[in-house]
Amino acid sequence: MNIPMHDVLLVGGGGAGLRAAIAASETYRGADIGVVSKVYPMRSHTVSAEGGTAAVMREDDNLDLHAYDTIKGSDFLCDQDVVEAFVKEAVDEVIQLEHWGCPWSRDEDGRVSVRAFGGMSVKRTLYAADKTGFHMLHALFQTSLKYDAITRYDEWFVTSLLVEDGRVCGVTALNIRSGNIHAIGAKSVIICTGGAGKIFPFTTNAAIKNGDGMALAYRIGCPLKDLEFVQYHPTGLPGTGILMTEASRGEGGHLVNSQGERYLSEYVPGKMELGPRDILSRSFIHEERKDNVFKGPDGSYVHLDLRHLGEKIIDERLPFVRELTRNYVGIDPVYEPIPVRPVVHYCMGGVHTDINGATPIPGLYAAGEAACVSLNGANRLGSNSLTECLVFGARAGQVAAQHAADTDFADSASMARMAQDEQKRIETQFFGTNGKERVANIRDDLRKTMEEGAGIFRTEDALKTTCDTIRTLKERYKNIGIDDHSRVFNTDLVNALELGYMLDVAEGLAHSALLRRESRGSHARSDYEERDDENFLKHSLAYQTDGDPRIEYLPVTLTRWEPEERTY
Amino acid sequence: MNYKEHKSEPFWWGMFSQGGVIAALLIPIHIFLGGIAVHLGLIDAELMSHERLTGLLQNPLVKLYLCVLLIFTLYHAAHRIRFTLAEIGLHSLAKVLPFLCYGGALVGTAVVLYILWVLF
Amino acid sequence: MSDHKTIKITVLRYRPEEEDAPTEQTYEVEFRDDWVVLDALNHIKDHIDGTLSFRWSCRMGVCGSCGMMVNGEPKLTCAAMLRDYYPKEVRVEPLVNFPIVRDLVTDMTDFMDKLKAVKPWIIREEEKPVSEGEYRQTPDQLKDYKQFSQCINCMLCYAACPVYGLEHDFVGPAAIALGHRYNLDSRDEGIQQRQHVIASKEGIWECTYVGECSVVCPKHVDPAEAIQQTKVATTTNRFKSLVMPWGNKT
Amino acid sequence: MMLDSETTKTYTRPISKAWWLRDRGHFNRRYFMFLLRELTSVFVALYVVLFIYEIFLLTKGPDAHAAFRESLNSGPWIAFHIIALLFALYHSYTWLGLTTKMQAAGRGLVKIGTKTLPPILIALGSYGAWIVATIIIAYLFLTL
Repeated sequence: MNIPMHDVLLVGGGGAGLRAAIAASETYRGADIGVVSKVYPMRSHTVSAEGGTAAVMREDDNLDLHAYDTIKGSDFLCDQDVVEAFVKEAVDEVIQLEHWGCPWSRDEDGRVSVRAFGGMSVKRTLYAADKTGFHMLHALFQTSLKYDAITRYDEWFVTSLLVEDGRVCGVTALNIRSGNIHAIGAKSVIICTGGAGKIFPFTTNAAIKNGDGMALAYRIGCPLKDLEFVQYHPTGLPGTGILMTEASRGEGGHLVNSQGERYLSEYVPGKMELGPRDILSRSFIHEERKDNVFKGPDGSYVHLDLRHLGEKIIDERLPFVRELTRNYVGIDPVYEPIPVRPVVHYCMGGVHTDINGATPIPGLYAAGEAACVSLNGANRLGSNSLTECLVFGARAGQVAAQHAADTDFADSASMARMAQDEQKRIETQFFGTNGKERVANIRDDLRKTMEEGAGIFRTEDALKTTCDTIRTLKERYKNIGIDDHSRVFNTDLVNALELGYMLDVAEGLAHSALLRRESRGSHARSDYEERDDENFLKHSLAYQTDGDPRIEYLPVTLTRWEPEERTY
Repeated sequence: MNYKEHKSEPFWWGMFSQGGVIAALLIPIHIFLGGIAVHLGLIDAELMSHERLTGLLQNPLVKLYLCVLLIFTLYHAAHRIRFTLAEIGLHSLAKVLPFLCYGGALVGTAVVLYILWVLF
Repeated sequence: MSDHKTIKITVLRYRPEEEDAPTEQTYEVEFRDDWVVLDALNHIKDHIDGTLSFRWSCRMGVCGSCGMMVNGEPKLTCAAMLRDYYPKEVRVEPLVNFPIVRDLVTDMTDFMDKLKAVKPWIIREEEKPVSEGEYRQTPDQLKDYKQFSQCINCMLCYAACPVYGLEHDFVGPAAIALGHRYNLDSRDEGIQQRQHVIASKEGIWECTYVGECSVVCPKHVDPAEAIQQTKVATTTNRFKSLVMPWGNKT
Repeated sequence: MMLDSETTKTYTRPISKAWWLRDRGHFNRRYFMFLLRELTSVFVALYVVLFIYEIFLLTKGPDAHAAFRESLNSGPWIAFHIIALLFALYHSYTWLGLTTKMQAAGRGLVKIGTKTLPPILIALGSYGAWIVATIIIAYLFLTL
């Protein structure tokens, strides 16, 4: 059997994956890059990012200021060396993207424009109207087409990482179209599969974000770091979770409760609507408890009011917000306030990597939301994530390519055997049995328990219940039955495999949250309301075991900024 | 797929497009005057008599006008008919149609020039 | 809100391992007032029939995955409200003009090849080093191409285009619009390198300006306009170079 | 990249020859109007050929031309001219509409400095030109 081999193999073709692929192919001549993606790359979730990309571009700004905002935003749980590297390289990365054709919005003098964003002390968010992620992804994807060294496997779904002698040597992947499982050999594998927002019921995340890559790494013994930190975006549409970009607040929109008050004056008087996302999301819950919210079929909500901005500003800077509200809730923000509520938006945690995107497993790298480089700590600042994809995508791509240059391919015969074993495993597990459990039911139950135990506010009891429920869901998963037993484009099978990934990530997340007995950033424990630097100024690392995950801790890297109280 | 810039299409399309403008601006009034108004008695039949028309055609500006009107609209029609025929089912003849249609327009051009500048 | 309404959804099915041609299947779906066609398909997949295959992802009209024919019109199913069809039944089919892989999933490799052919990336004679900063581009220069950069590659325009239906070699609306987007970008110098594809027989000259691509485009890209603009520009240049062969060849 | 062995059987629904009337079960009015628009060219061509033929007859002397004129003065020919006129008007309407739309587009041909003219002015311009041309031709024909 002929096995395709690549120096560097990307799992995931979104913002981080494509940036890494380009970086890898530019690292040395002759590098052969593969990109495996379960969807066509331009469908990746980067496409949905709206607000912008942070980088220090103006005279009133400097690197230390960006670093400080990021560190404070993270509630001091980020690694400060990572942040320093990040803010420095961010500038070149956004300019590089400009050179690759990204249609950044511009000032009259032709320079790229910057806008205000939550938690940022000056205007430093570059944007392309309110479709920043869309334009970035398409610019990256279209640019990647010119690199002949990049081979794409569109709509191939990775089912496992291949390990030999303790190092990652490739993947097995299901070609969704044909239904065949193949081994793809690689000297370095970079995971760029994005987050896992879909383990929660209400999320801005696309259907494809099920924590695939996190689980792949977890399963071969790689720890997942800081998983308990899940960011709620304060302004999602109730029900669908469609994101109303933070830029709508950056451009001057107001959050108003059912009493007609701008209630944030009570919680973040200094920043109001431009406070960080975790605080704004918690403010909503406080208002909900005071019964100061509106009630609708999809739960309670408050109003995002843009009316005072006027039609011209809305059309110029927030056209997508208007398009989305008109098409999906039949509301025109020029004339009516938009109903919004906090919805799951981003996983700060992910595959544990160092500052270069390297994991503890040789040959395995990660970047983007799937990774936890420890840039975002306990809470990510809006508009840092797209930049993170660029900076750490590029870093991971370069380092992975260098690693590949010094490494040999593993034996292809043994890889072929592993692929055959994988095909057998999947056929037995999903086609061989007459399981009674439906994918959708387990998935719904998982989401429900995640919301109940690991939502905006968490407690010991609720988290314990969630951990127990996940354990029973994993048992039920063993008895899963799928309707579709055909091979060609079997999305039922893909969904079942994804559910397996979701359960693994959820398990790591809930246990990490259970053991973090403090409140920090997005992780708010009602039973431990204070931040506890003495015991918890450290990263959690979740390792998969046969039973419950093992949680270890790793110190936070501090350079120049001492932890202080986080107020806005 | 090996793509090649097509060198003659811009010429045909340019003629089509100029002809389209001319036809849009001028053809309706001509049809109305010569084909309808005169028969419905809205204008004097003498206006279309042999004597008057040949008289008009003595004027080189009129000849020039008719050249432009007739020749460009021929290319306009030829181009559209070529594509329409392909679109309504003669797709298999797509290679032959340009020769037939533009050939017709070329013949028409020669005829118009011959009548207007040789016979008159 | 509480009264439950049921809508009939007829879906075109194609299972290549079992059958040689597509068949139809009708499902009855109880739906909520704010559901879109895609929600109904997901409901079918999750609770009625897991064998139904289709693509989707963002559910907010920007990833471009869920384009299908809804009652004969190419639509993003995430933006097609069920209540707009109710009480009539809804027919969902895969996008026409493309080979069907399975059920509502079509083969889009043809487009991927064409997209690459138009070189949709910035081409410069000399690359500016990143250290020298950004290219200056005024808001007016941005406006010149912005509209054509909004394409989400959803393929609705190809499904709407009878010319593509008849002649699969046609480069097609989205790919030409994207090539045009770069040609109009003040940072780009690659117009000559795209011309042999865009101004080929299979490129702009195949188009007869049916205009349906622009009608169905969910992002108002207006590919028909891109093609017309290119025809005019190419023709003008051709005539110029015929009249003034010594002239500046741009 | 696609491994050759990985391509699967597909099904392509053929496009109907009468797609502009009804394709794959659906009627699309805009396709039908498009075909009518394209059909205008047939009537333009027929009219132009007739026009050329008349000029040719003028060279054959008054009798030949008078006989031709007489035959045009009949129900079927008048009907033909009325239909041709309707198609020609539809051509004018669609053609000028499309050129208007094109000039009004983002990078229109009508630009003053960096500003594009408002579409309504461009529309007035093209339809105005049509009316002016029509009046001039009618005036010249009636008075020369």
